[in-house]
Amino acid sequence: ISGGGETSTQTKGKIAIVYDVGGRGDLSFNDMAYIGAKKASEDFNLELVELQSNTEDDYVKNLETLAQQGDYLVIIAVGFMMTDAVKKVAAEYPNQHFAIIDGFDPEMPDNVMMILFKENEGSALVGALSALIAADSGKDKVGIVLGMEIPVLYKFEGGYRFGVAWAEDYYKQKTGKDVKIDVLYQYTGTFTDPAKGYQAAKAQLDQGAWVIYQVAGGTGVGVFQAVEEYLKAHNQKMGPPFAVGVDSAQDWIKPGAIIASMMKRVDVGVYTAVKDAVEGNFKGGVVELGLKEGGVGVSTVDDVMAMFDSLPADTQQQKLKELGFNSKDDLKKYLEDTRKQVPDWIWQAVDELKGKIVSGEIKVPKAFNKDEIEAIRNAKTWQEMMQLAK
Amino acid sequence: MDLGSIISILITSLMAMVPIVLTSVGAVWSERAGVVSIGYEGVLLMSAFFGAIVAEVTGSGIMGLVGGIATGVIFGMLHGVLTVYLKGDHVIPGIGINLLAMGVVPFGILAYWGTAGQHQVAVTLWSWNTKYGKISPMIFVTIAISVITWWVLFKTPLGLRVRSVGENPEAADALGINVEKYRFWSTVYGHALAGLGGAYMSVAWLGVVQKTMSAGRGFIALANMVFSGWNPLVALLGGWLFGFFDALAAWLAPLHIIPGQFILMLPYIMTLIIVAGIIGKARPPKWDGRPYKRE
Amino acid sequence: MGETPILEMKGIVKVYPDGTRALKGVDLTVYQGEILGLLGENGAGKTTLMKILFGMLHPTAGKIYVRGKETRFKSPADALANGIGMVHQHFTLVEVFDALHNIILGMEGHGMFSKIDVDKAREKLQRLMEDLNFKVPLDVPVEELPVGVQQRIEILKMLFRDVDVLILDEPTAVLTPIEVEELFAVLKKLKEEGKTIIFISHKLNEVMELTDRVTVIRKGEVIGTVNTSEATPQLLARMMVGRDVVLRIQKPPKEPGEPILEVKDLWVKGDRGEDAVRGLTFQVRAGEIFGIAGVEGNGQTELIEAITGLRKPEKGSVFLNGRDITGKPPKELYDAGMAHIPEDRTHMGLILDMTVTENAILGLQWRKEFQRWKGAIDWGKAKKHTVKLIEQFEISAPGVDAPVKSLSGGNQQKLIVAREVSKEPVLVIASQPTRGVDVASTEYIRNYLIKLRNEGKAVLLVSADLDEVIQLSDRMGIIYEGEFMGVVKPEDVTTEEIGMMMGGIRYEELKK
Amino acid sequence: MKSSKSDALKFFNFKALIESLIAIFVGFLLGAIVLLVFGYSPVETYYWLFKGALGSTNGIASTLAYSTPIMLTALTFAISARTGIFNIGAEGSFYFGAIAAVIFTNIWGNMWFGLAMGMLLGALWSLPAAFLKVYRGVHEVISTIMLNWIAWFFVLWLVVGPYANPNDPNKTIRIPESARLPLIGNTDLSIAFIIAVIASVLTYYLLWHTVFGFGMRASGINPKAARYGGVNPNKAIIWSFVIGGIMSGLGGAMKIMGEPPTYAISQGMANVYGLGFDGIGVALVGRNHPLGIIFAAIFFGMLRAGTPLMQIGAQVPLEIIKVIQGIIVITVAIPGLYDLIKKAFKRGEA
Ligand SMILES: Nc1ncnc2c1ncn2[C@@H]1O[C@H](COP(=O)(O)OP(=O)(O)OP(=O)(O)O)[C@@H](O)[C@H]1O
Ligand SMILES: Nc1ncnc2c1ncn2[C@@H]1O[C@H](COP(=O)(O)OP(=O)(O)OP(=O)(O)O)[C@@H](O)[C@H]1O
Ligand SMILES: [Mg+2]
Ligand SMILES: [Mg+2]
Repeated sequence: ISGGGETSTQTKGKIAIVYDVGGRGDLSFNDMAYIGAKKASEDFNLELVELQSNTEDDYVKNLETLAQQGDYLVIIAVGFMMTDAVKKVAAEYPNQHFAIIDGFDPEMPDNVMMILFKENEGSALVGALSALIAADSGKDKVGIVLGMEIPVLYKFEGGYRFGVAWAEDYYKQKTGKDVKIDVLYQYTGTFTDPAKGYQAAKAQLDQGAWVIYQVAGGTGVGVFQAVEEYLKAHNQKMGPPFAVGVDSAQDWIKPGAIIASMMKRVDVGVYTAVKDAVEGNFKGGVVELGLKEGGVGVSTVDDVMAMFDSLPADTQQQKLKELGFNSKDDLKKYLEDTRKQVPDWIWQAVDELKGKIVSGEIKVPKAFNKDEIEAIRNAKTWQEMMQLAK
Repeated sequence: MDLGSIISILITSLMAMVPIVLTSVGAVWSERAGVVSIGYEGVLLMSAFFGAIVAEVTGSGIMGLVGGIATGVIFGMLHGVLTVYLKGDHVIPGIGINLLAMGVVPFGILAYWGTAGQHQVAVTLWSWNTKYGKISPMIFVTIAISVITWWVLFKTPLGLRVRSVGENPEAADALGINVEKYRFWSTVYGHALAGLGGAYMSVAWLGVVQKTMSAGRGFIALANMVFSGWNPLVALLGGWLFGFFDALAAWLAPLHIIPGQFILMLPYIMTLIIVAGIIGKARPPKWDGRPYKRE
Repeated sequence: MGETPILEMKGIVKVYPDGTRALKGVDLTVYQGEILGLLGENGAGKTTLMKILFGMLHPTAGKIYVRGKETRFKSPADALANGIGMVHQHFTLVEVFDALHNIILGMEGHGMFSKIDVDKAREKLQRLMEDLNFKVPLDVPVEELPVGVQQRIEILKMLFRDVDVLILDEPTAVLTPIEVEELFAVLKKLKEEGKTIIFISHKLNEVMELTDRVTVIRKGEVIGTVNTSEATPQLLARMMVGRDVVLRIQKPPKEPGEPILEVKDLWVKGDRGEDAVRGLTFQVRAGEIFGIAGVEGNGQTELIEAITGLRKPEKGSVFLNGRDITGKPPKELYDAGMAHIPEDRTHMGLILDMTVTENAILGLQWRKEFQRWKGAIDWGKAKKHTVKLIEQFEISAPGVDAPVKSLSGGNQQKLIVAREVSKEPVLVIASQPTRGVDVASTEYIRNYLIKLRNEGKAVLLVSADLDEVIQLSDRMGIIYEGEFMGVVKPEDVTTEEIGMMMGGIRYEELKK
Repeated sequence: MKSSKSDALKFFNFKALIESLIAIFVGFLLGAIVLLVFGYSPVETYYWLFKGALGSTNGIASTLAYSTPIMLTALTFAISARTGIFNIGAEGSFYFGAIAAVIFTNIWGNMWFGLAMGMLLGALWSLPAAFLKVYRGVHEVISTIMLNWIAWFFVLWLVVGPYANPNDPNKTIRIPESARLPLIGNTDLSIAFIIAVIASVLTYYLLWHTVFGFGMRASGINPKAARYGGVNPNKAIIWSFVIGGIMSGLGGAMKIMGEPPTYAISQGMANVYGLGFDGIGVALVGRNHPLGIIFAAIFFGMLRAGTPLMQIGAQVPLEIIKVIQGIIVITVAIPGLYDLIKKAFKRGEA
C-alpha cells in the first residue's frame, strides 16, 4: 500500500473517524477529535483511518462504507449532524461499535456511545471571566460572535449570558458597586468566512465590547484578528480588550489577544471511547461530559502548551519563530503574562463559579431552541436564568 | 451612530471592498476583451494561499502580493489557453478552477504549515493602525488600479483594441489586430488582479489563510462587474457600496432590530434595489464569452 | 494601367476545414491603377479569394506576388503593411464605437499607453473626407448610423491607412441608388489618384459602369477575364451563370381587386424616439404589388415593423381584410394571412444556429400540419415540408438537418421566401427581398412575387433597389422622412421624377 | 451533401459523447499525475473510486442518489441557457423547494402534494429574477446571485425559527412518513432518481419536440428572429425561469422527502447547500442537453459515491479528490479534444 497516511506496521486493530463537513482545521471539534483519536491510536497501537465529508450527504455513505468493512474497533462520528446517519447505520450493523460526538437521539441503538458536552457550563465560566474583566476596566459591555444561527450555539450563548449575569452579582457583592454588563451578540451567518468574524468583532469593539467570545469556527479566526488590531492601534501588546477562544485551547493562535478558551474536550471523549472499545468495556448510551467530568473548562496555560505540542515539531518551531519567541518556554511565559493582565481575584471568581457548578449548587441553563434562548436573553438575573434550567 | 462609528464603518467598507473591486475590475477588463471567467472565486482562494507562502518565504508583504498576482497569472494563462487559443467554453474551466482551489488550499495549508484549516500569516503588509480600524495602503492601490484601468481602457490605443476585440473581433482582425494576443493577455490581467485581491485578503487584510476564506467574493465580484456595466470606475463604486452595506450590516447586527438573518440580507437586497431601480439594463460586450475563429 | 501587375495570385486553392473546396486553383492578375471587377454567383469563391489576398485566410496552395515579389500574409496586418486594404461584405465595424474610433483602430498612433490623439486623427480624417467629398459623422456610435454611412466608414478606414489596393466585397448591396452614385464617384476619383481597386459584385450594370476589366469566377474557378469595354451584360451573365439569363421580368397587366391591407394615418416612432413614420395612409389591393421606394432610413423599417406587429404604432390603424390588426402580435397576423419577408435575413428572418428544418417552420410552428398532437411538433412532417420547399425553390442546402448558416446568403433568402409563401398568405410583405442575392436567385424571387400577384395576392414591396420597385410595382409610394411624396404608377413617372421625390420634393410640386 | 448535422434534432450526438468521454479520460490521466506527485498510487485510487461507486448495489444506489439533485439543478441551468439566460438561481429555488416540502407535507402528508408545493415555491422564487430581467433589464447574473443569498438567509430563518424541530432543534420538523418517497428495492435510493430522469426526458421533449420549446430555443439563440417568428421572447424568458425554478424546487423537495434517514432540513441547511452550483458544472459537462445531463449527473454522482472507499482504501485525502475533480472538469472544457487527438494520431501515421 502506498499512501500519505501514517502506516504503522504491526497494529493491534483499526479505528475510524468520520469528520463532519467542517473537516480538519475547523479549530474545533473535528481537530479535537483528531487529537484524541491520534493519541489513542498511538497509545493502543491502532491504525487510524480518517474520512472527510464533502457535504452532509456523505455521512451515511461514509459510515456505511466503514461499517461494511467490519474491522473497526469503533467508528467515531464527529458532530451532531451525523446523528441520523449514525442511528441508521448502527441499526444496520448492530455488531459494530460507534461513538458519536454531540449527537443524541432517544432511540439510538445501543451499539452507539453518544458523547455529549455541557458547553453551557464552560461558556458560563468564560462569561463570568469576560464580564469581570469588563467590570474591572470600568466597561459595561462584552460580546459574543457566533457562526450560523443553529440551536447548538444557543447552549454557548445561554451559558455565556448566565456567566455574565452571575458576574454582575458577584462584582456587586465584592465591590458593593452595581454593574450592568450588556452582552452584544451576533450570528454572522457563516462558519467559513474570517472576514465576517473580523467585521463583527470590529463592530462590537466599536460599540464598546471589552471581551469577545467567538463561537464561529473559521469565521472566529477573524475575531482574533480584530482584537489584535485593536491592541496594535492602541500600542498594546496584550489586552484587555481580549478575545476568548472556543472548543480547543486557541490561545496560541494570537498570544496576548486571547485571554483563554472555552475548552470542549472532544479529545477526551474520543480517547475514552477508544479506550473502552480496546479494553472491552464499550457501552452504548449517553456519556455526558461537563465541568465535573473535565469535559469542558477554561483553558489553562498547560492546556494551551499541550495543544501547541500536538502540532508537528517543525510546525512548532516555525510558529514560534513567526510569533517571535525563541523557545516554547518564552511562549509559555508570554501566555502567563497575558493572564496576569487580569487580576487574581477574577480568576478566583471563575474558579468559585466552577466549584459551585461542579458541586451542583448552581445549575447553568441549557438553551435548546429559540424559545429557550429567548427566555434566557430576557431574564434579568442569574437566579432567574437558573429557574430556566430544569 | 456617532462620528467614530461612521468612520469605522467607512474604514471597514474600504478594506472589504478591495478584493471585490480588484476582481471586478479584472473581470471587466477580461470581459471587455470578450473572455468570461467564473473561476475568480478559486483564484482568490488560491492566491490568498500562495501569496501568504511567498510573503513568508521572502519575508515581504509586497512580495506576497506579487505571489498572489503570479498565481492569478498562472490561472489566467490556463484559462486563456483553453478559451482563446483552443476556443473552448468560457464557463467550464472556471468551475474546474474553483473545485481545484477547494482541494489545493485545505490540502496545502496542512501540507505546508502543518496546521489544519488555517494559518496565521507571519509576514503581512504594512498598514496604518488607527483607532477606527486598520487602513491598508492597498485601498489606495485599488482605487489607483481602478482609475488607471478605466483610463487605459477608454482613453488609450491599448484599451481601444481590447474593447474592439470584445465587441467585434472580426473587425479588429480585419485591421490587423491580433485578436488572440489581446484576448489572452486581457484574461491574464483579469486573473492577475483577482490574484492580487486574494493575496490582499491573507497578507494585508485578515492576516490569516483559511481554507474557505474567499467565501463567495468571486461571485459577488462578477455581479458587481455586471452592475458596473463593465466600467472599472463604476465597479469601484459598486464594490465599495457592497462593502459599505456589508459593514453596516455587521454594525447593525448587535442591535437586533430585526432577526439577524434579515440584517445579513442587507447588502444583497440593497444591490438588487440599486440595480433594479437605477441601473437597469447593462449591455455586455457583444462578443463576450464567444470564441473567435477565422474559418 | 501599368504594365507590371501590382498583384498576382497563382494557383490559389482553398479547402475549408469542413472539406469545402472553395477555390480550385485560381489565377488573378491586378494592374496598378485599374478597377478590376470580380464577378461571380453566390458561393463562387469571390470572398474567399479576397480574404486570402487580405491575409485573413491562408491558402491551401498557391502563391501571391505583390509588386512582383512573392509574399506570404500571416494576417491582415501583413496585407495592410503591403498597402492592401479590404472592405468586407459583412461590415466589420465595432458598433458601439463612433466612426472616428472605428477608423483609427489599430493605427492610433504612438504608445499603447499614451492617450489617443483624437484631434490629430480627426484633422487627418476631415482632410480626407473633404478631398473625396465623402462625409461621415465622426462622433456618433456607428450602430446608430444608416448602412450607407457605415459603408463609407469602412472605406474611410482603409483610405486612412493609405492603402494602394482597395478591395471592395459587394459594397453596393446595401446602398441606395444615390449612394451608389456617390460611391462610384469616389472610386473613380481614387483611381485617378493612382489607387488600384478590386470591385466585387453580382450586379452587371455596376460592373459595366465602373470597371476597366472583369474577372469572372464560377464554382471556385476562373472562367475568364475581359476588358469591360469589350463586354456586354449578356456575355458577363453567361460567363457567370453558365447559361443565358433573362434579365427582363414579365408582368402581365391585371386589374386589382378588393383592398387587403389598409393603413390609415399611421404614426410610428423610431428607436431614438423620433417620428419615423408620419401619418401614412395607403391601401394594397388583391392582385397588386404596391412598392415603396425611397432612400433607406426614411421610415421604411419602422413602417414595416408596425404593420407586421413588431413595433407598436403611436397612432393610426392597420386593417387586414377589413379586420383591425393594429398592434396585434405577429402570430395573430400570420394566422390572419400575412407573410413577411424581412429586410434583415441574418438577424430576423432566420435563426442561423438552427437547422434548415427549424427555420423552415419558423412562424408556422403551431400550424396543425406539423403537429403530432396539440403543441407537439412532428419533425417528420416538418422535414417533409422542408424537402418540398427545397425542391420547389431549388434551394441548395447541405441537408435539412444542417444549420441554416451553412447556406449561402442567396439560398438563405430563397428559404425565407419559400417559407413565407408556404404560409399561403393573402398579403405578402417583402422587404429588400433580393438584397445581396445573385442574379439567378434575384430573377427567381422577383418572378415569384409577380406570380403571387397574378394569383391574386396582395404584395407590399419595400426595396432600396429602385429598378426593382419600378419593375415590379403596380403602384408605388415614394417615401421621404416618413411621408409619401407621391403615390404613382411607375409608368406615369420618369426615373428622374422618382429620384426627386426620394429627395423630398412632393409629386404635386413636381407637376407644377 | 455534407454530413454536417446539428445536434438539435438528434437524440444523441455521437461526437459530443465521445468528446466528453475523452475529456474524462484525459482528466483521469492528469489526475493520476497529481496523485503520483503526492505519492499516491493512481491505480489503487481509481480502483477504489470505481469500486466504491459501482462495485456494489449500495455503491450504485449512492451514485444515483447523488446524481438526483444535481440532475435537476443542471436542468434549471440548461433550460435557461437554451433560452439565452445565464441563470444561476437554482440554488435559491432549491432551498425553497426543500422548505416547501417540510412545511406542506406537515399540513397534508401527501407525497404528491409535497412535490407540487416544492415545484410551486421553486417556481415562485424564480419569478423576481425573471421579472427584473424582462421589465427592468436587470442582468440575471446579478439578480440570481443576490436572490440566492436572500433565499439562503430567509430559509435559514425559517429553519432555525418557525420550523425548527422542537424535539431535535438540529433540524426542521420531519417529513411525515406518509409523504416520504418510496425507496427502490432494498437500497437507500428513492424514486426521486426516477422522477429526475423523467424530468430530464420531459425537458428534452419540451425543448425539442414542442412548439413551446421551439419558441424558447429560438428566443435563446436570436430573440429578434423569435419575435418575428411569432414567439414572445419575454414570455419565453419568464417561462424558462419558471420551468427552471420548478426543476430546482422539485430537486429541493425530493432532497428532503426522498433521502433517508433524516427527512428534514438540517440546521445550517447543510444538506441543501451547494447543489444548485454543482448543477452548473453538470449542465456544462452535459452540454446543456437534458439527455447529456442525465449522464453527466451520474458521472458526478460516481465521483462522489466513490470517495469514501478512495479515502479508506488508498488513503487519499478528500482534498486531492477535489483536485482531481477540478482537473477533470477543466479537461472537459478543452474543445475539439476529439479532433485534436485525431489529428495527433494522423500526424503520427504520416
Ligand atoms: N467558413 C466556411 N466554411 C466552409 N466553407 C466555406 C466557408 N466560407 C465559404 N465556404 C465555401 O466556399 C465557397 C465560396 O464561398 P465565398 O464566400 O468565397 O463565395 P462568394 O463568391 O463570396 O459568394 P457570395 O457572392 O455569395 O458572396 C462556398 O461555396 C462555400 O461553400
Ligand atoms: N459555417 C459554415 N459552414 C459551412 N459552410 C458555410 C458556413 N458559412 C458559410 N458557408 C458557405 O459559404 C458560402 C458563402 O457564404 P456567405 O455567408 O459568404 O454567403 P454570401 O457570400 O453572403 O452569399 P450571398 O452572396 O448569397 O449573400 C455559402 O455557400 C455557404 O455554404
Ligand atoms: Mg461573398
Ligand atoms: Mg453575397
